Amino acid sequence: MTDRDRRPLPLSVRVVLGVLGPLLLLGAWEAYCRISDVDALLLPPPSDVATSLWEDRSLLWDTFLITAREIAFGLAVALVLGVVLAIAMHLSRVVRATLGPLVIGSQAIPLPVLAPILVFWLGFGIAPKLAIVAVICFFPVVVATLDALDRVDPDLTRLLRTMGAGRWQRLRWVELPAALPAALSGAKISVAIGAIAAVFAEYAGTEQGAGGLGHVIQSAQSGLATDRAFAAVAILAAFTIATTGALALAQRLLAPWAHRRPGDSP
Amino acid sequence: MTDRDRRPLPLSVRVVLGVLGPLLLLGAWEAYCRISDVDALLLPPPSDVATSLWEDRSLLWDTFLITAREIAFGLAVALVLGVVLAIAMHLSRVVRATLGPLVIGSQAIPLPVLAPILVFWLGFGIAPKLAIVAVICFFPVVVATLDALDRVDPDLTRLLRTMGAGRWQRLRWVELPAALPAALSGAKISVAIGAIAAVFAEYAGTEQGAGGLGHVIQSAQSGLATDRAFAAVAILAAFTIATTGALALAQRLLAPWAHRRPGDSP
Amino acid sequence: MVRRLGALPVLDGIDLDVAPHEVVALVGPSGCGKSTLLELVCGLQQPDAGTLRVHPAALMPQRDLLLPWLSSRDNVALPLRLAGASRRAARAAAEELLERVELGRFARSRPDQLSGGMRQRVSFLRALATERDLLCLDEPFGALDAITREELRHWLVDRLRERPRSVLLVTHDVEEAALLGDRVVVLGPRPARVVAEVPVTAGRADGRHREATDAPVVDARRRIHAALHAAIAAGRAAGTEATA
Amino acid sequence: MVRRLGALPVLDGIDLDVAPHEVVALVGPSGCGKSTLLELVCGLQQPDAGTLRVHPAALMPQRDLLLPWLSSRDNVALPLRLAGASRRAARAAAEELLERVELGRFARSRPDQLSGGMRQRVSFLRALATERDLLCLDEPFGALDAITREELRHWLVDRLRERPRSVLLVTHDVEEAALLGDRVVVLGPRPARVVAEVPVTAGRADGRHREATDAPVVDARRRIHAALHAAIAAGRAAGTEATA
Amino acid sequence: GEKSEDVSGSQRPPQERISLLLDYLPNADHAGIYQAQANGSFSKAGLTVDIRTPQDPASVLGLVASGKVDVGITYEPELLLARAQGRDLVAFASLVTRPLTSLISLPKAKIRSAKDLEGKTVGTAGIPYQSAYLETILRKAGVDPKTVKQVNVGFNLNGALLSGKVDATLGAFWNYEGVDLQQRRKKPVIVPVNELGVPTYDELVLVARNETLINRESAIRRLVRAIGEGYQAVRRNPDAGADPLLAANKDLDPGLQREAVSKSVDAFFPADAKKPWGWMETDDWASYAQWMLDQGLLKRQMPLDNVLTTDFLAGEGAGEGRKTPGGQDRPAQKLPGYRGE
Ligand SMILES: Nc1ncnc2c1ncn2[C@@H]1O[C@H](COP(=O)(O)OP(=O)(O)OP(=O)(O)O)[C@@H](O)[C@H]1O
Ligand SMILES: Nc1ncnc2c1ncn2[C@@H]1O[C@H](COP(=O)(O)OP(=O)(O)OP(=O)(O)O)[C@@H](O)[C@H]1O
Ligand SMILES: [Mg+2]
Ligand SMILES: [Mg+2]
Repeated sequence: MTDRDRRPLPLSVRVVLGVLGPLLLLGAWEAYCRISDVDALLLPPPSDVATSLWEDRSLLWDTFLITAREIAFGLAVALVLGVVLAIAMHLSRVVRATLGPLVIGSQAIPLPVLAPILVFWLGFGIAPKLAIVAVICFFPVVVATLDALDRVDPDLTRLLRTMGAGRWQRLRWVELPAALPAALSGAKISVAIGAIAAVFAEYAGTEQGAGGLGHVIQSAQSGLATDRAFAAVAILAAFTIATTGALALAQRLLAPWAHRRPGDSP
Repeated sequence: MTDRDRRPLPLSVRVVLGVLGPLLLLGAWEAYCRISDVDALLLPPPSDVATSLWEDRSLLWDTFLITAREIAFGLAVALVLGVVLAIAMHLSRVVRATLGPLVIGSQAIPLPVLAPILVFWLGFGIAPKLAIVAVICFFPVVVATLDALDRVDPDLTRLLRTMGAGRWQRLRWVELPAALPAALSGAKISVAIGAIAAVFAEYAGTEQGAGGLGHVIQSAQSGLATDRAFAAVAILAAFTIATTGALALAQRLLAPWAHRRPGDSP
Repeated sequence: MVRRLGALPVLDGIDLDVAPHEVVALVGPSGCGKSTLLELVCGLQQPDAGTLRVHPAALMPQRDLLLPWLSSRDNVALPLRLAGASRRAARAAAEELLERVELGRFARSRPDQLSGGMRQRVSFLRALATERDLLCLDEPFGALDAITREELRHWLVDRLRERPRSVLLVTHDVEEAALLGDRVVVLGPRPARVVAEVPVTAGRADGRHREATDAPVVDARRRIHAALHAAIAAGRAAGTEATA
Repeated sequence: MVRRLGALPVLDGIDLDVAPHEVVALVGPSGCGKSTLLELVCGLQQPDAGTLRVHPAALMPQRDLLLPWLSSRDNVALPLRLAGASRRAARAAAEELLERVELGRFARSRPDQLSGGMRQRVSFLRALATERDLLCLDEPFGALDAITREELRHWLVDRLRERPRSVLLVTHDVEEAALLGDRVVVLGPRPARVVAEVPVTAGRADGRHREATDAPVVDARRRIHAALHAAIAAGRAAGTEATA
Repeated sequence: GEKSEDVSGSQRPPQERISLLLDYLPNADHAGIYQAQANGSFSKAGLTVDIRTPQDPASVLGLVASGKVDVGITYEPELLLARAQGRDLVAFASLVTRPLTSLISLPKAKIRSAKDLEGKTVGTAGIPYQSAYLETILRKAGVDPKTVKQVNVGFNLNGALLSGKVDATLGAFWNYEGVDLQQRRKKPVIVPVNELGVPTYDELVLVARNETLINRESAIRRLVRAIGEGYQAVRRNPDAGADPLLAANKDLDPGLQREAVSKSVDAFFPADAKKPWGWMETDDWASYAQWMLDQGLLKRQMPLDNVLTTDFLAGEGAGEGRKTPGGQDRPAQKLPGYRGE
């Protein structure tokens, strides 16, 4: 195995493989559904799901737009809050010691307990959904950013201090750029769970006609239309793959120094 | 602000602050419940929760043990699978291109869709719960580990190759130790969402008498005993804080080179 | 003033005065604590005991400590920007400096795209660009070839003539110490103590640069070398932990 | 053989033969491509064009590239363990080597607890411990004081007597090149080309070490210096991108 | 009722907003509500009704009690539990007047009567009072509850049944999961719990805070009347009854909902045809409450005269039971098995 093996494959090959993987899975799944005695209510064959994708396309598309908006705004809130909180905890040991346990503990609150009170505070509109997506997604950002900030070479910050840099300047010139790659890696985790967060968020109660894909999944399931639930999941999965890919790209563009290709350097 | 500010506070101070934060929150919460018109069904005052904690202590303790076991085993599975998968994707570009989209897409599958089929395959015992906890928790480990492996200084691996190190040796001596701190950071994220994963897993079906805290939360909610649901959440939160703390400690012990204290070095 | 790293006393009771505009060269066995001393002086480390008036000083550390995410231009411009210069002005000044050390072509290269000697020059420029009355240089020319090294030495002396400052220079090159220092301080093995002070009397009048063959330089070299040799030998004989 | 880094041709048509057991010293202006050449020889980089028979070689890279998670002992022991030695045997051998460079006390220290010169010595030992017929050293003693440097030079020569190997040595210290090399190759500015070859005729008979004052060494030094000077001047005059 | 209230008159009363929180996702049970919205009953009554969907049924009472919504749909047992905890919530109309919760099994499990449950596995939704149903049913049939394995399958009753992981489920509705199984030709055996020894109760009721009933008496009265008209319209034409529901909720399966509506029409009205839509039988409530007390689901006795009122119902029969929701001027009702608080 040579260095060449660590260079990414050509995009075309990657796309082919990336399509092949799911296709293989779909094939196996279809075969399994036909051979085994699993009921379509539990696990519809991919062909049924495809049919539903096509037949319900307008419903799925409309609701997808609603969900995508919830994910996007919720994630934006999560990223901003997460980075700000991580910085605050990094800058002040008192903030860190005080808020640390609360932040971790907050992750253990199951949605069904949280949702009713969020609805009480924020109503049935998009606000509680954003809050839920943000609550679920901000934690990976906080942990990854804070850990990365803690791992920054202290000599770099101290050198900047000898240059007369204040706290904010050190943050701007050293700590944030140094922590960026790992923070983006946390963001990648957040983006991937954003979809699931939005689904749960929509379980939290909706106004009439304002439900997104989560609502479709819930009502398809209780309406015992599992194929449509799976179709909605397929859309979410595709969306997640696309956004994560975009973020991986952003990672390379924003932090090129952290992704030296083999052979790039002396 | 001096270097001293970056050294951790003394443990005692941290414990005091760590207790103070939640206490302040509890105080505010209690006051809010008394002043506002929020119903205790939505948000019980902490005093009610404390009462329930005490009165239902034996039920809560027994069910906690069940849930803790699910979390522990599920996490163990997630960590092993996550690290192995990350390594496989790191070693082989083909594996990476093929499985990458599937792994990301898998994160978009909401539990309510997944749970029935897992129950169909695995029954109502502990197996489907482990599977659900593992599915939810393994992703942060994969992403964090893989990203960290990708960021390893390629010169180090190449130097080892000039020493005649094979692929596995390079992995063992360079890539795994280099990726360890970030992988543990991913594990920290996983641990924190492990509790919530276990709760959802129990919603998917439990045998009578074998239900853990998730089951308690569910039946407390439908039995309008919100205070008991919150008591269960409080236990989960405490458990999460403890395990995350343990993992943070492990991080410092296992990867001391990544946590140089300020002033340690020339 | 005491500084311990781990269980090891690294510095113990060093007394060092740098007169205004004086160039003091520090020489000592590897691992004796020269870098530690410099970092203490600049406030990069803190003493465990004793007092030390930290001087605002410009530091060029031994590991270059360039910021990996900044181009060489921006690395050099950094102290200027921290001092309040606009991005444009700081960059322009940095580019001018880079031209002077023949790195103009590499203004936009990131540190990982530079050779060892190039990185050292960038780090040197960054320290020069930091406007302080004391300049601390930790082996500034260690990774440079003989010709480049001489040129930079001359350039540094010229710059110090233009804008006099005190300099604390750590070097393992005895000749370099004699060529640059007004006074050479020789440190013994860890814990570092001053074992000899060698004044260099060669003048610097009318823009002339000292030559390695100047009698006072040759003389100073010999004396520094002897002091260093004696210190290391004494250290070993005394059975204190040796440091080569 | 051609190697480009970015848009910059770094090496172009270098032809270099190292005879068995010969010590070839490489000298050249900073940034000319010496490290790149060494890494190509060892297979750390790959040529863009042309062929190059990669020799199994032991490399001491310019940045020390010590593994931060291993103690100095384990860093030195690493090549032995990769070659199949048990952990105990490898560690014992490593500790013995560390004693020789007076780092015995620091066997358990991690690289970030060592001074610059100490790290360099550990990296040097690691290369020595790699059993290969070709030893590639990239500025091995650049961060050491004069005394330690001389001792290590002698020690290296002794080791090569015990177990002869070919050596490719990059150094910016012309004296060192003359003291260690059987032949000194002078490279011109980037893209590096051989501009002069200076054989050093001083013998090494009966365990004696060359002295800086030996006539052939003094002579070689002068010639290397002249060649380097000429190469740099020519490079500038030709208006090729200068590299100091 | 206050007969002066004229809702059918030609002059349009001012539009008044009222929020209505469903018990769960919109489904056949709500056909009349959507009917009322579609055919203008609400606007004729001077109401703008905001229909909301909750996260899960358990959060409805909390949101109503907090005043976040004006009116909610909940289950009789849940209301009784909430009352026992001192919440001043009152049922003022019944939406589904009999139990929908059923014991459902597939033919291959060969469960013809409750006796056959011995040694079998039963899936429940994890709701405490439904577990108590199972216990009551088994005791009535003379089966030792210990011989029956109970599994909590959460939201997934039919899935568990079809996967063969359970032999029967208790907690699914006959007019929904039951209908679905029939449509899938699984020939399910469906028995509502009240036919197995559980006292009958109203599966779905409309509730509001006592305060709301007093302060917005007129609006509530108009709301009840309008919803009643909606269900009347459903009864008149069951085949079209689901149309407004389906129009408002594109994600529903039309076949299933239509069938469910036509199966449920009778359950939307009281058994006694002389009673108006929404009628609740106080005696039935009392015996159900007594059963809950016996099962230990209710911790203490409480008077029932504040739990429900039929005072808001339209037509003849309205005004029986309590007079006014908050007043002290009505005779206290003595209910079987109950002493005062
Ligand atoms: N973090 C640390 N923990 C323990 N010991 C340390 C640490 N950092 C430095 N030391 C020790 O301090 C001593 C002095 O280090 P310093 O870097 O000051 O030496 P130096 O004189 O600059 O050497 P060199 O010429 O090799 O650069 C060394 O012996 C080193 O081992
Ligand atoms: N990753 C890279 N991208 C672009 N250019 C690079 C990269 N790595 C090295 N270079 C260029 O290659 C040239 C040769 O570098 P090399 O490290 O081989 O020089 P060197 O002769 O070892 O110099 P020194 O004596 O300063 O160590 C330099 O001009 C450097 O700028
Ligand atoms: Mg040093
Ligand atoms: Mg080099």
